[in-house]
Amino acid sequence: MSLISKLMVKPWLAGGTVATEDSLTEALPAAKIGLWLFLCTISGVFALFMVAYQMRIELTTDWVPVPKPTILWLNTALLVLASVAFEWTKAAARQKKPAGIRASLLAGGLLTMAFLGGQLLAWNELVGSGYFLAANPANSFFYLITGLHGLHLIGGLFVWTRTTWRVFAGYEVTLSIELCATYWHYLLLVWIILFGLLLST
Amino acid sequence: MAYVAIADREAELHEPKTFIGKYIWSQDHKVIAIQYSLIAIGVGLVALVLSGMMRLQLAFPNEFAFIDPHNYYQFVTMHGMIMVIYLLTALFLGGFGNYLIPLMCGARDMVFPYMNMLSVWVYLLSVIILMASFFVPGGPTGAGWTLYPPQAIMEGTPGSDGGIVLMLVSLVVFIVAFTMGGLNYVTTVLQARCRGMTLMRMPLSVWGIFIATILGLLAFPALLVSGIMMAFDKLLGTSFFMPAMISVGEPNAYDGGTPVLFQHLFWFFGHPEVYIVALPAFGMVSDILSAHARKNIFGYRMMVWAIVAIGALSFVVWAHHMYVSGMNPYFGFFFATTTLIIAVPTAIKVYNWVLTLWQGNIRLTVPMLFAIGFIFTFTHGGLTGLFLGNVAVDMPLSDTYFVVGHFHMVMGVSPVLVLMAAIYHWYPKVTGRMLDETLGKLHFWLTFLGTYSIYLPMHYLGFLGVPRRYFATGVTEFIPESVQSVNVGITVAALIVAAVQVVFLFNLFWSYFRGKPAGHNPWECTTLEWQTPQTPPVHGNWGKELPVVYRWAYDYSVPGAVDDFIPQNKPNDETTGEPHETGDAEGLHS
Amino acid sequence: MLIAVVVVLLVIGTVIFHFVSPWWFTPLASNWGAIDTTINITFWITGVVFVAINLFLAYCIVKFRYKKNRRAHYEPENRRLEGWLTLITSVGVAAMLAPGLLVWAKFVQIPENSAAFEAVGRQWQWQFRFPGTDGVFGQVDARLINAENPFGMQHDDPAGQDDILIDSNIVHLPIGQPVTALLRSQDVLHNFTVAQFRVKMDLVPGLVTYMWFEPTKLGTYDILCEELCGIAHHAMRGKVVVDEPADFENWLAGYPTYAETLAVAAGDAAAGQAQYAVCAACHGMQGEGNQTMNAPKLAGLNGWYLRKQIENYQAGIRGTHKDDIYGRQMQPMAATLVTAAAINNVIAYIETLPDNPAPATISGDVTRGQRLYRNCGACHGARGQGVWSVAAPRQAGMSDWYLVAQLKNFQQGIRGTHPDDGFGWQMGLMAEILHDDQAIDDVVAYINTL
Amino acid sequence: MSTETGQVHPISLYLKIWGLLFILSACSYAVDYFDFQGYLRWFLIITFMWLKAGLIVSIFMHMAWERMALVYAILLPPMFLMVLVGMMAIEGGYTTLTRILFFGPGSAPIVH
Ligand code: HEA
Ligand code: HEA
Ligand code: HEC
Ligand code: CUA
Ligand SMILES: [Cu+2]
Repeated sequence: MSLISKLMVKPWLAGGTVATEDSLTEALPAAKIGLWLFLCTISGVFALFMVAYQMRIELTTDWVPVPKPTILWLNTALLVLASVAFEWTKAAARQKKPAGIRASLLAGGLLTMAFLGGQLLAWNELVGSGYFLAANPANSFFYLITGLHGLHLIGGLFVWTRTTWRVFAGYEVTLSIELCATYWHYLLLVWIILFGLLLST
Repeated sequence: MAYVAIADREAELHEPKTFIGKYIWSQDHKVIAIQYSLIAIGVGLVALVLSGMMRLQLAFPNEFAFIDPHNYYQFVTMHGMIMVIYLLTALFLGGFGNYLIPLMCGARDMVFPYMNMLSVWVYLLSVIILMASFFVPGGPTGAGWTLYPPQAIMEGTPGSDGGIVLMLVSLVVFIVAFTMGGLNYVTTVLQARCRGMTLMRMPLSVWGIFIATILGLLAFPALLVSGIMMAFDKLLGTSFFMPAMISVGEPNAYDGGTPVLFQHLFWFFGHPEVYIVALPAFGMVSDILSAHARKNIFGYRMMVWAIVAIGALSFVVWAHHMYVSGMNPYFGFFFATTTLIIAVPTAIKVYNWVLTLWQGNIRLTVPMLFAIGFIFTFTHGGLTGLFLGNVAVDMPLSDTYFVVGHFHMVMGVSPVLVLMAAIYHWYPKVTGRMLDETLGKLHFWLTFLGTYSIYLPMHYLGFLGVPRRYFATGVTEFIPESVQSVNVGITVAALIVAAVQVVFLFNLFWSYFRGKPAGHNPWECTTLEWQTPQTPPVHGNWGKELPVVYRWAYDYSVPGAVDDFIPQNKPNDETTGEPHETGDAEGLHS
Repeated sequence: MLIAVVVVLLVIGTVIFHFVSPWWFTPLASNWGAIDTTINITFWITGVVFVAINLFLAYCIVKFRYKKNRRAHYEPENRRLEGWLTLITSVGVAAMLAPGLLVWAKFVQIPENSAAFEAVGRQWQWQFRFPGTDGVFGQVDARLINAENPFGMQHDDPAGQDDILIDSNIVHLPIGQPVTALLRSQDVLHNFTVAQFRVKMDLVPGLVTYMWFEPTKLGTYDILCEELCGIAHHAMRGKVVVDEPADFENWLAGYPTYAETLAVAAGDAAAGQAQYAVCAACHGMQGEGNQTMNAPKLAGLNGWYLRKQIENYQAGIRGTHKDDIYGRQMQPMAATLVTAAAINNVIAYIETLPDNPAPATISGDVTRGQRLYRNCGACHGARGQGVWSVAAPRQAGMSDWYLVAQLKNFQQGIRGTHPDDGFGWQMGLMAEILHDDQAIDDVVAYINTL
Repeated sequence: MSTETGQVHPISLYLKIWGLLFILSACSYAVDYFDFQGYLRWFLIITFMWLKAGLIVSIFMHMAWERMALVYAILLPPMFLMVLVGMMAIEGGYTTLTRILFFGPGSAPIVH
């Protein structure tokens, strides 16, 4: 039943029966719905930054594009690998292979930290060559957007820490792992879009 | 039915043992609702006092030594911001959303109780940060609740140092709190409804809160983004919104940005925000009208569609706040059109409220009085909105007291009347006691008549051209002396209305101990929250078994039924095919 | 029951109030009658809806009030009725929207024959610029703005040389000529509103906005700023005088072009010394002021402020009020400086005088004064140093008894109320926040500590 | 109407999608390479961006296997955002125009 036809139901007609309808989100556990909603919300945040970016670039006299440190490519690769690692963890969890879970989960987290470290290096490199935050709107946006993306990953790492701890303590964590994987894929996607945007301007 | 299983996860219900677990770090949605409400009402009273101070200055300019332009603008700003965000948004969604969603959907609790608990404490934190700004050097920000840069972060505006920063921080924290709560409300509605509670059987209150929360989740990011960028401009010297300009005669380092971008982002949030406070009110008032008129809500499906349509449309009307802001003037055509279109679904709601009363059997209880008051004030305020929405008409009226009159009529009193109606209506469920009726009527009459006499004249000041956000009008050649007497009248009314809120608070307090015991369903309502086995409902809401829903929320005065209402969880009699005889929902009150 | 009666009474009351209330649009003075017409259409449509809905509401409340034995009618929905209502509403909405959009279409299109002038706003003053004989405005740059170049003109733009600069809150416009107001802000958002013209628009830094109108009635109208722009938002006022074209030309001719402002020779302090001899009699050889003569300290006062005050005295804007005893003494003295060059010379000389803080003679509650000074500092500077862009003079280290006297003058309308005074009324509005003499003493005592 | 959980998708599907993504990215760069200007440029860049995002969301994040409602929820808000994006592009152009007109060519954008 599509949403539209659901909204067309005349609810007063079925009085006395336990009318059923399949849930809009039947197959998913609540936590997944919650995560999806959250992703919608932060997509709003990132998208609005991009709106601002695009408008600001349109009207500026002083836009000096930031050089994109090569390390960013390496970072991108790291984040892709992290994402793959989480996918791997998911598979391991589905096949109930604890060793696989542990290894890949750790790998995912460490790769993410490496990514964050790499981003810091990129910042460092830019600051070193005189591209300060407030010197130019291009710089401002670069730091702002990468910083925000990094913050979201750090938030993810908190959850990752908890999950890892629970894995090693032997709890059942399949759901958490799936959530992490989704979140990481999402942030990878955001990063690719952001990076593309930064590169193309 | 996947969701039933989720709704029934008793094992996961966190049973509190200690006092602290029960009332402070509680994960029970009802306790959290009450915590939200108390904080919101508390901070709302601050805003109320601030409005009193503003009115004193406007009526008796320069009589009170403690009001000067510096703190007048701070009062205006804090009054507006607190009322809109920290009172109404928090009370409708955090307070009533929390209380009603699980009970009306037949769930044991929100789906993420722990996050729900965090939400209220983070909200408290945001309120504390906001209040702290009263105590930093320079005081809170005085930039207007719209916080337009460059002004908000430049010298010459009160609180342009500490005040604005704390305001932005507080807003960010509020958004975090709201997001934690909001994810809960939406997911609970999607996932935790009890058996038989299809989407179209949900009471309109739930619909209103549900859609409003979705609006919030999508709109608050715009505030977050603009807030973060403004904080960067202020603290780190970036130029997102700041063009080249001077500041108190000296050049500064900004260059290239544009304040119009902030306004677009702000109103992309700001307009949905006004519907965030309006939609729950629309929903709750529908339920109250229907229950007390003993009649089904008229045109239920249209009401649902209208809520959804208003919610969706509210994202494409934002720039009607910017007709005279210097944006590309051709936008005016687009936004005037969308803005007036939004009047159509809203009009349908108004018609259906009145048509619900038509051929009803109206009990003029206190909640009903407030609900009727709402219809009156909302119609008035909505219609003045049509003046402002029509771009050419907005030009002479924008930034005058006409706008102040408009938004107080739709926002400063209509949803507030619904809140009060809702408190009178649901208080018996929350506490098990009725609120005192005589005091309630006193409260209603003074609030209703008082606010109307505050806001009606404001429109006429606006026609005259009296600007808003003016500390004093001084001498102008077109504003006659008589305006001063209007202002005095408004202020007197405002002070009376403010005073009568004390009666209300007294009533809330006194009835908690001395009120008439309410029984489990004093208004004889059909919706699930009135069918709980205990009143007030205990942790977990439903005793051993979750309710099962057999009908929509509005089976009032069904032809052939014995009682004039049939609770949602009441099955038809197996033999006759008719609803059971008694009004009591069996099986639940053993 | 009562509520039904009250609703009816409120409807009747509102309608009566609408028709008898004296608070209504000020008479129109521009070509925008169409806006008023649209408003009237909107009024009729919404008025009918308002009355109809609420009377029906009241009727329902009475007719269907609770009776024990009655059952409400069970009717979940009525598609036909709802359909009709939707249709009627849409028609009503369209009937308001269509004329509104037509008016707006007229507004966004500037007519061919319109003349342009520029209104420049900055915290809390107005300035105006006319394009001069070539009809083209010179380009401007916010980064060039300072006390010598208050408009931020680009020096090398030929189009700007003949621009006429009006550094005053008062502007004149010719009647019957469509004009486009180009609006520019030098700092924060402001708004240009003349209630009688009906149109308004914000001034946005980093952007030039516009609106157009045709003044149709002679007279003087208030310009109000209707976009919150800081602490003195309500004191940011100007005047527009609608003149016969000839009078307008006369008025405009009285103002210098940009090239002329550049050409004025810098003051010669040596020449000024001779002229200062007259002043020294009262203000002291070192410009240190003399309380017994009621002559304030001049040394250290901002040059642009000195010039403006001398010009005000000369033009009879200051020192002509019948209660302004000392100002009336100053007025003939100012008249001795016959030429602009003479004024410049004197100012140049005064600027060379040693600036020693005047002795403090006023005492008061400094903490209270500090709280009050939050308001003053926005214009006069946090250290009371004076800020050219707000035209607010220096206070720190100046004769404190004189500040007190002037504040009282402002409060009593002795100063700042002359109709041609483009700046004084602002201070008049501000002086009102000092509630009593004690408050004046307090704030001046605080100024003494700066 | 229930969907089985934990379904397994053929690797080949993923590979195909990767391929598509590469092609789309190439298109994005082509926009730069051919130096399209103005609204066309933004239109193309954003279209490719959304196509990419759509693919990733639907395949890698399993959206294509989710329920209708979620699809609505994920598609509607971007539409509003697109309105905002479009309006902001126009607004940016308008602002630049007045800047060039009144503040001189020095204010013209020097990039793109
Ligand atoms: C709850 C809050 C709320 C609600 C519901 C509304 C509802 C509406 N508002 Fe309001 N508005 C505000 C809160 C709200 N507003 C606030 C806070 C501000 C000021 C912010 C600030 O600047 O500080 C504001 C400002 C504001 C402006 C900007 C004015 C300016 O600054 O110049 C405009 C302009 O278009 C506007 C329009 C409307 C319209 C068209 C509606 C419509 O939705 C109204 C629809 C309702 C009806 C129309 C009534 C019912 C209909 C009928 C009974 C039938 C009608 C029949 C016919 C027309 C035939 N509002
Ligand atoms: C919900 C929103 C809300 C509410 C309830 C109010 C209530 C009041 N407002 Fe407010 N007001 C705003 C929102 C609101 N306002 C906003 C957004 C602005 C714009 C700010 C800006 O320009 O930046 C504004 C600005 C504003 C101005 C314009 C100032 C200026 O431009 O210079 C004035 C002037 O008279 C004013 C007066 C009042 C008065 C007298 C009351 C009341 O006192 C009216 C009477 C009281 C009630 C109707 C009872 C309400 C009770 C509570 C709020 C407390 C507790 C609740 C419970 C117990 C349930 N307000
Ligand atoms: C909105 C800006 C503004 C604010 C705020 C303001 N002033 Fe002024 N003040 C002015 C201007 C402009 C003048 C010059 C008036 C004139 O040109 O006649 C002035 C003049 C004065 C003078 C006369 C000085 C002289 O040498 O003639 C005194 C004294 C004064 N202000 C004190 C104060 C005090 C005290 C406060 C705070 C309560 C205050 N001002 C706030 C703008 C302001
Ligand atoms: Cu300038 Cu308000
Ligand atoms: Cu709006």
